[in-house]
Amino acid sequence: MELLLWLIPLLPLAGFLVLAVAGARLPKAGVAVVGAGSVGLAALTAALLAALFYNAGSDPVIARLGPWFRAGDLSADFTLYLDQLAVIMTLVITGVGFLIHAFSTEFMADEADYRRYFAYLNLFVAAMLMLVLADNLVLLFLGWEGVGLCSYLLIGYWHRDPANGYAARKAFVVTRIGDVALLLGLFLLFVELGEFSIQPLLAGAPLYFESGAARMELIAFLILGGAVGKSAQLPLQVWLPDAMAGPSPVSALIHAATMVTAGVYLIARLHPLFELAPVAQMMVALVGLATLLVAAWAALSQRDIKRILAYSTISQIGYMFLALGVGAWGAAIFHLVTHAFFKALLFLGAGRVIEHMHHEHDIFRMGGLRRVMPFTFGVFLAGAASLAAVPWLTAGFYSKDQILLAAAGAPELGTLLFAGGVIGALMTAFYSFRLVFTVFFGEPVTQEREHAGWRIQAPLALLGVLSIAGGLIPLPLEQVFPDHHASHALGLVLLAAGVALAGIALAWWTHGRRRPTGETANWPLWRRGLDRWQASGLGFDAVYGVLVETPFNTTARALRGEIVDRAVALVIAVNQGLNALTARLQNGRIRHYALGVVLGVLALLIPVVWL
Amino acid sequence: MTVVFYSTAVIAILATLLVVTGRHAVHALLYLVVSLFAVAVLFYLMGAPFAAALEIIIYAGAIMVLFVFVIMMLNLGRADMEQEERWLAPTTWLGPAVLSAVLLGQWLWVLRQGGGGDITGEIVGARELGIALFSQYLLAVEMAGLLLLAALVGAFHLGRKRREDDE
Amino acid sequence: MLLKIAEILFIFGVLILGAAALTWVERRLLGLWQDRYGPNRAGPLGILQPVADMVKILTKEDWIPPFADRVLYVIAPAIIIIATFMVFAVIPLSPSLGVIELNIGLLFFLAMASLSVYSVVLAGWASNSKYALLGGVRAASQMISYEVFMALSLAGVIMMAGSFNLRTIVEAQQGLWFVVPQFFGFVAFFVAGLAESHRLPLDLPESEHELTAGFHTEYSGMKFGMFFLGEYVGVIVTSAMIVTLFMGGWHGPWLPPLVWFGLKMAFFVALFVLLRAAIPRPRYDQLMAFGWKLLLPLTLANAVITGGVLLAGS
Amino acid sequence: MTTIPLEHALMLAAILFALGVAGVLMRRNIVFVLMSLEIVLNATGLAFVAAGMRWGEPDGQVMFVFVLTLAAAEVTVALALMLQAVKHYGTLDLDILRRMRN
Repeated sequence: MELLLWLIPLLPLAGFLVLAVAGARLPKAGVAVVGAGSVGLAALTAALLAALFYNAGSDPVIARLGPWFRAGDLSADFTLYLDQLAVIMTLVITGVGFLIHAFSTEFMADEADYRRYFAYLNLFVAAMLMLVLADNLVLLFLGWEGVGLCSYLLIGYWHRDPANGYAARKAFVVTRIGDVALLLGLFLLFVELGEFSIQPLLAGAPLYFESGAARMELIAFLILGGAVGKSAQLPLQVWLPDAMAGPSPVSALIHAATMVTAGVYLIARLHPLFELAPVAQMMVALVGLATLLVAAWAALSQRDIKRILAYSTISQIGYMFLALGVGAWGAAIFHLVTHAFFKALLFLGAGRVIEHMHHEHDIFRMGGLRRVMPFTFGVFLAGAASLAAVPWLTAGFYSKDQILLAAAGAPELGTLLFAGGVIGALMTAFYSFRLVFTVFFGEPVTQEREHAGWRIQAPLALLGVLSIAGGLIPLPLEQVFPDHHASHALGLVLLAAGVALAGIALAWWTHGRRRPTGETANWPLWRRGLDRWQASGLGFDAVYGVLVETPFNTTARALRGEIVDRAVALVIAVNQGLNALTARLQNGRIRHYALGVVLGVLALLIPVVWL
Repeated sequence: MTVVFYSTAVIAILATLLVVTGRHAVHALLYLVVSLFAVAVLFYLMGAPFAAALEIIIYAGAIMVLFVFVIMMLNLGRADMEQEERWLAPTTWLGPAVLSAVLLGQWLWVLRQGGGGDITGEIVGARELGIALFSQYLLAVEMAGLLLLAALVGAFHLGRKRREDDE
Repeated sequence: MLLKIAEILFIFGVLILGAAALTWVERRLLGLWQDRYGPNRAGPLGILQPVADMVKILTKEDWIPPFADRVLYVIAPAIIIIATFMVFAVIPLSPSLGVIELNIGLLFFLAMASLSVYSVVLAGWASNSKYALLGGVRAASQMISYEVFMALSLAGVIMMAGSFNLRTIVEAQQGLWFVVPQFFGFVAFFVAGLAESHRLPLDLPESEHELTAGFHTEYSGMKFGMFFLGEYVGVIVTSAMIVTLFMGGWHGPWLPPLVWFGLKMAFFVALFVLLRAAIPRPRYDQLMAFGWKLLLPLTLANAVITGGVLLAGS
Repeated sequence: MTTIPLEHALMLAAILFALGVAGVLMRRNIVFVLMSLEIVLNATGLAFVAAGMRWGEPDGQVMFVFVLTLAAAEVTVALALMLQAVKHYGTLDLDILRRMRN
């Protein structure tokens, strides 16, 4: 089992290496086989391993490969750790990852830089697996930064357009802010507990810290900072909408299914620490609540199909944070899994739509695609229904329901959290079906029929099935998380169900029944302002521009001109003067140089001789 | 041992002197080889047989042969010897000779006091040398390897360029 | 002391006589393999041929070309004689017989081998003639190159015996001759030995077809005789070294050690002669390419693998 | 077995070194300058070995090995350069090679 465990991250890594080293000599088919095959094999291995794991009574598996580095007390090994949580994450990453890879082999077939795409994607999968399987925080951080790097590389995949490069940089810099916080948190943790291995650390923390100790709170806050950056939560959510510059399968894999949920995983993995820090845990819930509301609100008036989904992703991760904050760890992971299914599906579907519309992103220029793209419509509808949490039918309903019930049962602020979650659910249902109605209903704007090969259809169909039925998959997590007693009031369930249906109905009323053109020119001023405020993601970018960028640029500009340069110029002038002086010695007569050396030795020896 | 040591030392000094003042390149080289030989004998006497062997195999056997090889290719003739004669006028060599003499004087002055102890001639062989090289001096060995590689590449480059010029 | 001197004189005498006899043996063997007579006039079976040759060489005019560099011209043949004879000083002929036991015996052999280059190079240069100079240049690069492989091919033997001392090396072969575990080292050493003593087929420095006689074109009389003698002593020395390093030295059943040593050595001497009769001479660039592209990797790999195996076993 | 004072070995090294330095300074012919450099290096090696043997430690010989390496590398490049110089300028005069400066 240890060997199998190591095989899982090493297979995609090997794929990356093969593609990076020998990919240029492979034909496109070969690249596809290596790229998708390596992840496929990893998925098979993961499935086999999961079967063995559950068979063996779900006991954690530890696989040690060798030491990484040791310095004093600090030691980090290449060790993987597999428990119930890691199994689920591994299955999701390799499974969804493989489906997206398979989809990409056909979807990206016209790309010139096919090989680079798959190489990065494979590297990403390897890093993500390293993240979730890491036994110690240093290895986890390696994966954490690895996925960040791949995210950067893939957002900027079409690097000829400077805007994409800008988006990639933005994602990198913003998540880096969170990473610094995380790193500080890890350092602090090490200083306090002298340990990087996760399991001993989690076991030792309750003995070392009292609940609510200030240092513990600080650590939890710093870790939260890292999670917030990676998972695009308030206030670091600004990078994710821009990250849509990458190819759609990348958005599906990295910015929906896996990487952005790494923050959720991190907090779930370190949940004993948060249980020791009630303030920080409450903060998690509040961050989640604020994010889910803000992002849903912003999603309401987006026009770009992928940006809608991006804000939706931020919002859904907000739900997961909400669940984490109220201690419903299992519910958070459950929602993570279902979200991975339906959001990956939606992004892939969106990619299909965009491609079909010849790279048109504006939903108001689409319409009636139901007729020309029946297959895509079908699976997209399944995904959107799951996102909107259509009651009892979809996976999203079950997971979101768990979160809402857990929020309602929270000891503090339960009502507020539940109410916020329900309002968010309403908005979610509304914007997801606003998208569906706008894009797929109404008069067709094109008569071109869709054509899709099995490599596109099969993954989409599979994801569609999972989006609907995924809620029925049992996720045993009882060995990792403590039991959580959520409220099971039927009234609350019905309320949540009703809200989802109401949101869909509302969407039908505003966007299905009649078709808004998306034209805002004749709107009243307040509405236009509101719309623009919403569309800009509630103006976070502008605020950061004023608060951070402008002062930074001003300072930089102030320093660029004079003060420092003068000092530097002085150094240059002095050196030039000295150089002019010494250059005369450089006369090209080697024997003179030798003479200089000998004279120098003589001079040096004089004190020795006379003392 | 003492007698051999001092007589060999004298041979080394004389041979070296002939190298420095020689007019004929190949003869000077052979004197240099003699000098190296003498030093090798000294090494052996001092109890460093491996160093002695290296001195002959590598210094005399390889490096100096390389010199001979190049001089053969240069094909120096009688004209070159006459040129050397002119270049070695007393005005040229007097200054450096005095300078070196001063340098030597300083050293001898320092060494004159003695008290440095004796060389007993106990043998430190290849085994100890190898162990030292590959334990505490491992990094230096790697750097020496790098240096040789650089020299190899450099010499190859210089040699290659010459051939391109011919074409 | 007296015994030692007698021993030295014995070995020295055997060596000279052997080398002289070899001139006859080689020609007889070549005759045999090439289906002709060889020398058969002086004495029974021509056995007195070496004596006749010696008389001829010694009575020839000892002529130094006026354009040559006199000193070096005279020194050059002496170097090869000295260098090759010196090697024999460290070779243990039997458990009791051997001039000197040096703990760096193998290095001494390599040192002497590298010094014999000077003889060829200086002869070529001092003769001041085109053919001789070309022969000298060839000799210099050929021998420097093959010295590398020669030393490297011995690395395995040194590792296995754990010593440079030839007597220790021979004793280490009590059970198993090194030719078995060090087969590639043996092959490389054999070829390198061939090149170092510039025997056919690797006699490019003196190949008579292209360079008349290479570095000793201008030599005659006893000075030529010394080169000639030096070559045969070289053959004997190389054979003796092969026997010592790879073929178990004096080890062997029933017969006394010295006889075993002589028999083995005679076998390799005959092999050298057979090679001369059987194999054509390669081109010069082929010779160098063979060395650097085949022997060098081969010997390096041999050294690395031997070291690895020994480390794993220890 | 009599012994040799370390100073005498070092004095010998100093003498050889001084001779080498004198050679470097007064010769104009590159060949001789290079040979003098070899003398200098060899003298250094002698000093190292002598000092190492004084204490019965291999370190001196280790340094000698490195000196040897250095000499080999130096000679290779120097001789190649010399051949180039002769080809381009037709002389072995070190002072004329000043022209390389520009």
